[in-house]
Amino acid sequence: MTTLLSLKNLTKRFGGLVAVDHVNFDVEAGAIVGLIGPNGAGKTTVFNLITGNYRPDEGDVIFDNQSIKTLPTHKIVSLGIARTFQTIRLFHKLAAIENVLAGCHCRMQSGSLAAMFRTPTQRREEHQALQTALKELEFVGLQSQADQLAENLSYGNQRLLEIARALATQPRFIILDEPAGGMNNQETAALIQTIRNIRDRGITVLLIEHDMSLVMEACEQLVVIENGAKIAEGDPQAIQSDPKVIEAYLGTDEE
Amino acid sequence: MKDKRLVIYAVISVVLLLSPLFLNAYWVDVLNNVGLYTILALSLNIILGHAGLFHMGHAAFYALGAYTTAIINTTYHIPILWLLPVSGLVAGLAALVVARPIIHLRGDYLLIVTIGFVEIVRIALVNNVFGITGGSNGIFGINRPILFGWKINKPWEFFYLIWGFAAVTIFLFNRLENSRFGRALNFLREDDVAAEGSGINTAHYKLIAFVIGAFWAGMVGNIFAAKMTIIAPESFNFWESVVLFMIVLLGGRGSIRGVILGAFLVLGLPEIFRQFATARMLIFGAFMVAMMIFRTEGILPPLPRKYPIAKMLGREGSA
Amino acid sequence: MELFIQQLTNGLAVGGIYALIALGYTMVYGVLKLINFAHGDLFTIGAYLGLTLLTTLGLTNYLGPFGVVIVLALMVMGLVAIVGAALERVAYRPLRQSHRLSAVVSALGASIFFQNAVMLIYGARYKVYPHDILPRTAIHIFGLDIPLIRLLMLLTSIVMMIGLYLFIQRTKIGTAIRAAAIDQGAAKLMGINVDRVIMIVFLIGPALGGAAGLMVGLYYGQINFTMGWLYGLKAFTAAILGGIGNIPGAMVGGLLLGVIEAMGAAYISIAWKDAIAFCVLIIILIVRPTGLLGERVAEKI
Amino acid sequence: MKKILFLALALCLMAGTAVAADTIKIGLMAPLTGAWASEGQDMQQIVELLADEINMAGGINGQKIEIVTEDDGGDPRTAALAAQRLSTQGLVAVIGTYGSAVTEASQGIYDEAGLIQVANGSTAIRLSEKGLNYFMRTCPRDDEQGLVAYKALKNGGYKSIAILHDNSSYAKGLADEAKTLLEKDGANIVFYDALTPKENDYSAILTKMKAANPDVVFFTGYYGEAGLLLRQKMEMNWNVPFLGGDATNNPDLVKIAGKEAAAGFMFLSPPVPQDLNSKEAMAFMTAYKKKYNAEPGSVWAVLSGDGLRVVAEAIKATGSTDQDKLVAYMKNDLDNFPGLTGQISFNDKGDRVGDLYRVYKVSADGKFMLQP
Repeated sequence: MTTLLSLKNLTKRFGGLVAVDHVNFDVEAGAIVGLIGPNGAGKTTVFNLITGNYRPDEGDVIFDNQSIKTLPTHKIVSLGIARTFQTIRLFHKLAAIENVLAGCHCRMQSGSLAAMFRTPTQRREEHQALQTALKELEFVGLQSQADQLAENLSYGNQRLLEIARALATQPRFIILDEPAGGMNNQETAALIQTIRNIRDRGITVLLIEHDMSLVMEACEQLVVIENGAKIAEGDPQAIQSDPKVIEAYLGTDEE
Repeated sequence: MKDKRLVIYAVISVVLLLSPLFLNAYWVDVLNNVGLYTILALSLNIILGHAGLFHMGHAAFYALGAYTTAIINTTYHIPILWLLPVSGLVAGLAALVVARPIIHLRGDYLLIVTIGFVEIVRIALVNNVFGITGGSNGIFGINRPILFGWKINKPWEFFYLIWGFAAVTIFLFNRLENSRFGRALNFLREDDVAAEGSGINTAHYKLIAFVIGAFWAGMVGNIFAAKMTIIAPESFNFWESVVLFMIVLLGGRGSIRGVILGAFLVLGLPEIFRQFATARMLIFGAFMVAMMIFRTEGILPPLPRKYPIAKMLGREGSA
Repeated sequence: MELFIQQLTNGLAVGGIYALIALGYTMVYGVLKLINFAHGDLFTIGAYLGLTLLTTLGLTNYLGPFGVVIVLALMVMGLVAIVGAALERVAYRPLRQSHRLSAVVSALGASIFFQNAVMLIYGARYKVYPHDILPRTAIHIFGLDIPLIRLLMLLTSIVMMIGLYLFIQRTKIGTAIRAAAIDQGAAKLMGINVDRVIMIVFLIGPALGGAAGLMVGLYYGQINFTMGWLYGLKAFTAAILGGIGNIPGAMVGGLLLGVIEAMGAAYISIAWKDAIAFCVLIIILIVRPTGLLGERVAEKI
Repeated sequence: MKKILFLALALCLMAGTAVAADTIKIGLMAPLTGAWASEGQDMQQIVELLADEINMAGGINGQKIEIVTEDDGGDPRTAALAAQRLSTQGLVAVIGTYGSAVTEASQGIYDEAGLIQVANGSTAIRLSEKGLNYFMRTCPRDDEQGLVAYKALKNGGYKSIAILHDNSSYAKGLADEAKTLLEKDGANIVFYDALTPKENDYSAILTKMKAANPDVVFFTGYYGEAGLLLRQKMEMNWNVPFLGGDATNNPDLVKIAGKEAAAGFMFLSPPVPQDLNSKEAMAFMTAYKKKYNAEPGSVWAVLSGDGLRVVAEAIKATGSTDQDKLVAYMKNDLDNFPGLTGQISFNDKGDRVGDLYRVYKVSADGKFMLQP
């Protein structure tokens, strides 16, 4: 197995607060890894550092043997890292299919001039993008709602739509930020299968989740952080019995 | 439903096309102004309507185009219509240079910077910058355009030039809207963090939106200069930018048909209200408020884009 | 040096008026995120109402100059506040749930309406305040002649601004305004009547604008129906310069804009002074994208 | 919505083409709205007053005249529309308008329509240098006034001169004319700059100007700004003489500045009716006061009245409404016609000829006194 993503001494400060404190961990290609920790531990900040939304103060992010810490977000996406957001950030006033087409964007070429003159290449590309988008919708089970406005979908389906949009960027690595947030048990169970299916397509998964049943069932490896620092790493069984993790959760989080 | 709409569009187009036959020169000229502002507002619509950038300085690009045409035409006597792309290019380049450092400003901060830009341009024109703008006198003696040997002179001749240009603009911009480019602008308007996170280079698209909008405004400036044969800084003041801003918002952000209707209303109503003499602008102001209250998202907001989803699902894999 | 100080006082006097109008922009913006383009016209209305009251009521027969000014100011502020509140009710409230640019068009329409209404009521000619209301003494400091009224004008602006600041910071209504500015939804849940807060904002902002209009009328004498557009634009610039939504920002922005204009005129070129002011504004915004005192909000992702 | 619009368009069209056959229609293009609305509304009042008088007296050769007024908004684009509108209504001539750039935008349209245009407040030199046959004006040109200004400043014996304009094409034109002549003569121009019109506080400009220490200030802009300059100058205790161009000729100047500050201000202007002892001028003043209970505003509005009067005179004398005959009459035969602003004759270019300018001085009680 090869290492796809590797965080080295990653550190981010907001004013006096150290949100992420010298975090190190590796993600193997083809794995499903969970990043867990109490609320406010800095999990989402780690994601934002990987995807270039924030710039690290120290340390480095290595993706596929290349440092990506200074790249803009859209470049990182085109290198093959896609993400979803903790607070759903869909394009609410646009149709589901268009949301997924946003993901196709970085795999397309044609610009404004090609659009105005509707070149054969442009038309072929549009057709292919639409096919990809429909396939991704089908993958998450939303094909029948392709022309609905994103804001009219149920909460769970909005989360799935975000996943479809991320998949449409044809990533090698996908970051899911609380994908089961707001889902019922049935939806969560289906989501676990979807996550496995994503991995089966050869896409490495890194996720944040509070729903422990999902984490334990889906993830093969867990990284635990508290107050910005990594406190444990290992397979789910080992983490469950780790005293430091138990203390962190019982001490600060009611869940 | 769709057919009915097409019929309405067709009827309106035909009526418009034939209107110079039954309208007098004055009303034809009103329609010429509506046409010019339709094109200008469509170009602003790319920036303001589709990309959602608060841009209240569009008259600056329009002015750059008009002055480019006027200066080159009066000094080197190059025919007007050859200068059409040149005017667009100058305005587009200006947009590239000006927009780059300010593109990251949010909402109202961008608004005031664009207002500042249009004012700086106007003041520079008034002060006869580089000695080529003629100061507040402006530039006069601009030639009339000649198209395939036909000298365009009378209002009805300009009517077909302007609305021909408008038709081309509508055609091209409609394609632009329904493309990867148009969608990208909408994505960054709705949520630029999510757009960037979906792999869209938002800064680049904002800039290109400015450049395309400015390019078109510059070309309209060219036609305006040829139509007026004299241009002066007062034709490009901040108020003109406000008028364009109102057209886009009143008609419906991001909606081509809305913007066209907006241009008809914002330019046409003050003419229709001429019978009220000095009260005409008062009534117009009240009308603006009323129309906005009754149609809060603009009179004709954009329709959702259509994708051949059903068709593709029907015979998937055959393409 | 003497010239510099003279120009500084010139700039501050103009800047004080910009600041007073800018407060109206910034307060409305703070709560509604709306650029009230009709605000400049409320300033005009204040100037014209002041003239009407002054010439019809004959206050000068009963009161000394400062008594006249104070009574007049209270009446004008009250009346313009009513106009402002009515404007909110008619033109802005129906648009509160829609896109915020929709309200901008409504504001522009209202601006056209007010400007032409003033023209139709008062005529298009310049109107002139009586000359003998205010004493025209000058005081001598540092070898300069500075008209007393100029200083008083600046002082009045600053007192009003500090008063407003204390009102916003120290009173219960002020707290409600601040709460509504941060999050209207949350403020509602906390039992704050947001409609009332907005109404109050639309009373205070226009009242200050009206007061500025009266000051301009009393001091400069000449008023015209288009003056609101120019002053409004300058004041809006000032509000942005200081960081819109921020009350001390409007004060700093206003005074600074006045000084930049005066200095630009004095040391570079009078004809280019507005362009110079806008250049300075753009440079400041490139360096500080949310204005001088505006908060830099890192967006939560 | 669009249907309603077209309906409205059509209705307006029908209203516009209903022609009353037996009247002589004369157009007036004036800024009824916008920044110059005060001038335009005054123009309308004066032209309507004079038209009523003509009609009361039985019209011209038995035919009544009818005034068709259009708003040009003081803006070139609106002016082009107003001109298009007027040129479709079977008019004989059009009076107006105010502002050279605005006039210029309408000139070509009238010329193509073969309509006579008699401008009243458009002094830019080039307007009559284009060889447009149907264009005339009752106002003098900038070069004429520039010459008068130069003479007045020279006769005053001023050595160092400050020139201030407002960047309008009129004021800048006058300032440039005067500056060129003065510099040729070796005068020292110590200050030359432009203020922004419609502001209220010019103290920064006055402070700067004072530091240049001129013997006299020549301000070529409009009365509104001139009044404020005088007022603020007095507040600064600066006693420099001020000379104004003809755009400062408006009684409101004294109102704005106050009598004390305005006293001693000198300006150049064609004579206003008050100062002409002609019976036409006096009758006009009486009639205006009677109808509108005020004195007419600027001389420009009065010049639009003269425009109507010369056109009426030409129709009467030629007995025709043929534009070519009328123009030929006005350019060649009309000689020293008694106008409201002095005697009127036109040259071949359509410019008013004659030594029109006078120097006025504001007296201590705020009256405009014609200087000998």
